[in-house]
Amino acid sequence: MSPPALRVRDLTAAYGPVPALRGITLEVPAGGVAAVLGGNGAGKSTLLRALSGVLPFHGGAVTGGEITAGGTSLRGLRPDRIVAAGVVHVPEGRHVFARMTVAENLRAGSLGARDRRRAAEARDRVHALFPILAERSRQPAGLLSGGEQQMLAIGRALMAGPDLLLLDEPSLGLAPLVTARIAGTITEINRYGTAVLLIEQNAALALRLADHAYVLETGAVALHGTADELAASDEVRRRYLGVATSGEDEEDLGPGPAVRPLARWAG
Amino acid sequence: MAAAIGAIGLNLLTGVAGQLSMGHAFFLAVGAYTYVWLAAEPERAAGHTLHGLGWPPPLAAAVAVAAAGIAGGLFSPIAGRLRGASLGIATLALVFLGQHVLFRAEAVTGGVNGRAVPPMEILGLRLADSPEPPVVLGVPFGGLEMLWFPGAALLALAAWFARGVVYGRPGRALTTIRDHEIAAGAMGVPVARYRAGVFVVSSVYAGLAGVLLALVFQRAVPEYFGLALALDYLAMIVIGGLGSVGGAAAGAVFVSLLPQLLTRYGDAIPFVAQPGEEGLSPSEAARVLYGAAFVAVLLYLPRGLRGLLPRCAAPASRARAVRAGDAGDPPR
Amino acid sequence: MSGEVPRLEVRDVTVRFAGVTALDGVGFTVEPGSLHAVIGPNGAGKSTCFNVLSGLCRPASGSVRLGGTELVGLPPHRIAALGVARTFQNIALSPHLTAAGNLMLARHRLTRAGFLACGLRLPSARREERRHAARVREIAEFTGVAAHLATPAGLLPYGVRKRLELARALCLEPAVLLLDEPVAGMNGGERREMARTIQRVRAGLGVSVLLVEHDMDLVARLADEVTVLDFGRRIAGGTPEEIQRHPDVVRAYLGTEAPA
Amino acid sequence: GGGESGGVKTGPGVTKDTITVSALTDLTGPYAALGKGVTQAQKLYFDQLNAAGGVCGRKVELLVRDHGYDVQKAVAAYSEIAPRSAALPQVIGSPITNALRSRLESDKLLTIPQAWAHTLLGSRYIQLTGTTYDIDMVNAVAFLVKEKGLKAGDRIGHIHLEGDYGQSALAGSRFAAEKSGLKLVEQQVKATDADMTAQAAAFRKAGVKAILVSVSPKQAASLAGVTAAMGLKVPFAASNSAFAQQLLATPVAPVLEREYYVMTAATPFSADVPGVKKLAGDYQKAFPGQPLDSSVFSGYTTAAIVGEALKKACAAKDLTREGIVTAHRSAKAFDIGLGGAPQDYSQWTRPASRAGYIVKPDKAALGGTRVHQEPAESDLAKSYNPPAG
Amino acid sequence: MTALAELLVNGLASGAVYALVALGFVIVHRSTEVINFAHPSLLLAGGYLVAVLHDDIGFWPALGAGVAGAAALGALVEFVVLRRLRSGSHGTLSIVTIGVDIVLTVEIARRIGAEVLPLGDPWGDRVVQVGGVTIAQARIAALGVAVAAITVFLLAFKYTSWGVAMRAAAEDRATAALMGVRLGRVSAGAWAVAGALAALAALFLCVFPTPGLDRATSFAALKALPAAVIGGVDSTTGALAGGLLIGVTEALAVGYQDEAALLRGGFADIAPYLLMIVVLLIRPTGLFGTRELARA
Ligand SMILES: Nc1ncnc2c1ncn2[C@@H]1O[C@H](COP(=O)(O)OP(=O)(O)OP(=O)(O)O)[C@@H](O)[C@H]1O
Ligand SMILES: Nc1ncnc2c1ncn2[C@@H]1O[C@H](COP(=O)(O)OP(=O)(O)OP(=O)(O)O)[C@@H](O)[C@H]1O
Ligand SMILES: [Mg+2]
Ligand SMILES: [Mg+2]
Repeated sequence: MSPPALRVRDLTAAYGPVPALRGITLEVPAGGVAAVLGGNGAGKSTLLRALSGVLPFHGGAVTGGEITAGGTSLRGLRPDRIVAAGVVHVPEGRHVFARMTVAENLRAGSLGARDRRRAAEARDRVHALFPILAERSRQPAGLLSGGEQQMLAIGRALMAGPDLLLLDEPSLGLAPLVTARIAGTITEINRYGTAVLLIEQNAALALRLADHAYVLETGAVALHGTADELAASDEVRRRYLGVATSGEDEEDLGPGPAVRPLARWAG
Repeated sequence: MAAAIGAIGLNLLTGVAGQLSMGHAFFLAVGAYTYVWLAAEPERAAGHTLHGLGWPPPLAAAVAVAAAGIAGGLFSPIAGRLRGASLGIATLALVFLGQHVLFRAEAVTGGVNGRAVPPMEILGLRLADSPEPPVVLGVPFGGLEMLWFPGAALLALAAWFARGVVYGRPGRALTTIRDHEIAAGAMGVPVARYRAGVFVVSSVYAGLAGVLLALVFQRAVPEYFGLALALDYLAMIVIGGLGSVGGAAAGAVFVSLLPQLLTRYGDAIPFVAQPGEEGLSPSEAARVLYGAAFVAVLLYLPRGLRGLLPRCAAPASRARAVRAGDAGDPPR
Repeated sequence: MSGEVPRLEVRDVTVRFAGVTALDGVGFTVEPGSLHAVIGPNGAGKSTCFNVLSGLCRPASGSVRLGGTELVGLPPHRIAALGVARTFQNIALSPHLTAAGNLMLARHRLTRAGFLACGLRLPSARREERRHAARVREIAEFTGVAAHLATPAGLLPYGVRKRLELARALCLEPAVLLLDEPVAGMNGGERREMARTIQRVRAGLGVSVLLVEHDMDLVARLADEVTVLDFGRRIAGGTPEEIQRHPDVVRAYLGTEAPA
Repeated sequence: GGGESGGVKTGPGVTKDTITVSALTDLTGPYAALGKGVTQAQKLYFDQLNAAGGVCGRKVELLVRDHGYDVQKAVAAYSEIAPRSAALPQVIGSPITNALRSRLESDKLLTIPQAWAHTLLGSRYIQLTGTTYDIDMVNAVAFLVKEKGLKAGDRIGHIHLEGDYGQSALAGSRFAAEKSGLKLVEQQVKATDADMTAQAAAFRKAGVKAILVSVSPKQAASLAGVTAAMGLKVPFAASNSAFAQQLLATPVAPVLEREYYVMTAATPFSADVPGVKKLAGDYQKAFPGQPLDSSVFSGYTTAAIVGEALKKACAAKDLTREGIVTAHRSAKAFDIGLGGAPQDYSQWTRPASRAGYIVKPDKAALGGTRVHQEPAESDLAKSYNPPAG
Repeated sequence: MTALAELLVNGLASGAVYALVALGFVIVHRSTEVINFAHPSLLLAGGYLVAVLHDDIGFWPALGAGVAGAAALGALVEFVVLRRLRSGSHGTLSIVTIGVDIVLTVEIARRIGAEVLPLGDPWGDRVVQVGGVTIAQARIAALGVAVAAITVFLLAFKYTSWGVAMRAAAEDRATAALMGVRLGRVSAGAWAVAGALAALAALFLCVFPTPGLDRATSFAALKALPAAVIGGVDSTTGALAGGLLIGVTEALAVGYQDEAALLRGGFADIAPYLLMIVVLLIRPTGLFGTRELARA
């Protein structure tokens, strides 16, 4: 059997003195899809930053543990070496190169590709996936709408032809139709052998796409199992799927935890 | 010290509001020369007549500071419109144009040679070198030394004022304009007005610094108020730490004192050739050390000298902006 | 107080950028105190519509009236002063200011202290600062960001920053609240939490809310009325139920996922 | 303070065994070349003086401070060294001298600036050596009229730097042009300008018959090169600061050797004057490989002026600052055997001399110039009185 | 009429040299968003190398060595200083270059000493006469080189991977790193190119009509700053346009200072800056600069 696409052991990381990851262990099987769920601030984005080596850009550092991808150790490598090893990360919040055109953004995506000859092919695939990017190819990326930028960010990552794709909230700000299309894309590239580590707030979607899932809480893995197991768990259903459990009224969302109501300001 | 005041003003503009100004030298000059012109008696020197109004020095100083503010105000149509680097470069033009005018306006500035600065007189006390200085504790206590006290008081006042601005309502507005102009507008901040406003405030600081500098140097020379000076001020705030009041003062001390110290003790730098020999002369060595110190400070203290002052660490002091914010650490 | 919230009327607004017509004769009305959702595919012009409302973008033609006041042509800060507050799709907080500082910024129009007053720390300025800090704290507690007040906004996780944006908009004491994808980047539980907060805002403050969101469940739960945009044009409008069944909307936006 | 030791009254800068004199020089700024030559020559002079027993049984020590041509730095350096100095045999830069003027006067320090703007005249404590720039230009116009056939009604160009140097030269050329009925075409340039094409084109357009040059050596070379290339063949008459030996290594050397005349009070090293020959030999021995140019001459003579003043003051048993100045001002026809016209130091509102050499660049000559005309005072210069500052 | 033509032509010719210098500023700014205050010292270094080598190895090899040497120096500065400043903001980096400039300038100026060093170029003081207008051959070469260099960079920035990587890194380092861009190499490359361009610019600054290289040559670099700005600091075409514009403005101001009283007294020196203010008022990002993109 081929080695897993990604194996993380006891990974710890911190922003300065503040720990952000406390001993994460997880695995993405070769050609598989794993999902990471977790609330705001759980450390999901930090995890991906640690994997792709950009944590130092955010003032953080990996402080312990091992990361191997397809047999090579990634820990301590520079981001460009990690990309060269076939691991590509789509950061949270788009980060398109606003002053470059859409076409140039895609081109930037293929800079780290190991096989540049296939760039044209990859571009055609991206254009087929998101026709708007072909239409707007000469427009500065910064002028695209939020969702269009998200499409560009994903398309840009696909240009590199990665072995392992790290996706941080790909559906952020995308219309339902497009979200569905992205789900399709993930399944498709997965079929051609690209493994995916998926962070997704749309837990229903994530659990549908993934084989395995991990739930992070304050920088540590709180739960893990197959996607189906987790989808069935009450805890996950309530907290991450947002499904109302018994006792809560579907219609008006119920009273929720006690919060002092806000009154108009008198001053 | 005078430099510190100027640096604080520039830091309000560049560090807090993100408006790069390379034209600070111009406003220093406006302050310095307005003071000289108002306070000096008319005289003849170096072949031409120098005008002067002979006002009492304190009044002249106050008006000079105001004049610098007005000059800043006149520039505000530009200051309000441009931002960041473009503004920096537009103000750069101000330096060159300003210098041109200074060189030409010989009747006021003394042209290339500059002109003497009338000493400050407060309550009959002359703050200038006199032939018979009173000696205190064995140190001749000239007027120049006495200038220290009002100077230090002004600096303290300027720093206190600046902190109030930075951590108060205008400071927040300026920071947001720097970080996200669009959001600032949408949150109700009149962006152009604030840009212009902070430009005026920083010009006032520069004007005050100009007056003090003139008093310290006892002579104002147009050549001095050039690009190098403007860059020095930028260096001060960057070395001190952008956006920090204390940092600006520290940076100012660093930038203005280091070359003097190095020149003075240049002979003591090891491995330096004596004049006439091949190799680095003391003054060259001093220059090199100065340049290297620049680089070294920024290499090892990425946040500037402010990084040395734990008390002023940015998040901590910023948090003080709102006392209500002492909710303790967020859960991580 | 809710009686004072004026009606917001958008009429025939057209916005063109080089080569793109982002809005094409769009019009709708937000009744006082109601929650009006704007939905549509990516690039349909929803955010552009918000930009027109908040004065960041000047339409080629059309009018926006808030009560008796025409908003088109006013600069953003004047519109904010009329009580129109917004959040941004791509978070637009000042990363170096603390969360508290970001919230205090939104009090700008409600406070007076200028350079002089703050520099000299006049008693009036300090009193004002204290009073408003208390209210900011109240709003922060209400929106669930109180724990983060002392942290520079740039260091907060995405979801918290989204909530901070909402809190900031509330700090403006708005009459009309424009929310651009407020629950993006939140998981199911957090979304419910956010939805609850929005409902409470309406109930407590009686403000009108204009909401852009791709989460149809949320829209269906919260909205009184929905306007659908596609390619800059208004293709449908009505109650959430009507919209979800509207064939054009299903085709252009919801896809097959929509309940049939 | 002051004191008395061994019957000699002393003042600041004079101790039992040393007399300190100071140089405010430019070793890192635009006039570094000048500063270096002057400073080394002064070192040479004082070393020789000390080797010969010093003054009043004391060694004379030269304290050097570099200001990089920055007035404010110079003022700071002055504040540091002034209390320790008995005289200033070197101050480079007329803006700097001007800036220090009132302090020099109140400190009563004998000062010899390495600048020759007439605006520096008029102070008992400041001694300009030789001719001033305006005198040079007056002599230059006289020379052009006499030898190069310029007539009333002709146009004559004057390219000058902004600042004291250029302004002073301009005062002379304006006076002389008016007296001679010439029409002056002025072009002002800035120290940082390097390419004189536009100025040359303007001169050609104006149809000038000769060009006066009061800019930096490099600018002068550019001008000479461009005018030659444009086919504008006219004589140049230059201020002493508008030529440097180093130019003879550049492609414009032939042009300079052909039609370039430099007005200077400094004796060229190729002149047949024994004192100068000895100085050349001594200097090359002390600083082998260093260029031998007018900065060396100027440095050495100015040091000598101070040296002589000290000796005289010693003889008068008064080494106070005032004593030194008085001693210096007693020289009516100063001449230490280094060529040139004798200098009158007894009055300070007029230049010490109105006669200067006219020299021509010459690659083969020691120091790069040879004498074209011995020092002579033109009639025009006699009738000229610089407005004292 | 010839007079005007001559002024224009000469203005364009000296503008070409400004353009070359400005291009150096622009390249570094475009690829790292740093205002490179060390450019003057790179310029001095490149010129110095050519000056000392041309006697021994001939002009063209010396020029090659000068360009290579200045490029290496640029890369070295990047490697030794700027790279260690990873976290630094663009502003900090710009200030650091001031320090670098001080150190380098002192050292090179010391080596140059009081000399005026000819560069031994093949053009000498030859001029071309076109219809009564005289132009130095060296200036024609400068114009050619400037246009060529600018075309090359324009194309390189737009169409090569290097250019794309450069711009990506300038805009967002972290994200560029995620694309596999080797940040160190990219910025070292930009500095090397800036160094090479500085050496070329030095060549044309020091050949006829100027007599040679001396320690003040670097001041001329300052004149190119308004050129870079007028054109737009991020535009290579702008550098050319700005340079030419400044050259012409200056030539006209000098040429007509006798006719118009306004132009007298060194007006030519500030004309570029006045022009710059006017341009900035009309177009805050310069003639060819990309407008600041902003959308909420
Ligand atoms: N640059 C930073 N410096 C310091 N602390 C940070 C930084 N970025 C994130 N953190 C902290 O690290 C913790 C984890 O943040 P992270 O962004 O990984 O969360 P997340 O799970 O991705 O949340 P979200 O779902 O909102 O995106 C948070 O407490 C956050 O405040
Ligand atoms: N400043 C601008 N210049 C040029 N085109 C723009 C500009 N702003 C928006 N556009 C274009 O207008 C269209 C509408 O953009 P808008 O941001 O309003 O979409 P949206 O409905 O908010 O989409 P999303 O759901 O993806 O956020 C998009 O195609 C976008 O590319
Ligand atoms: Mg995240
Ligand atoms: Mg949008």
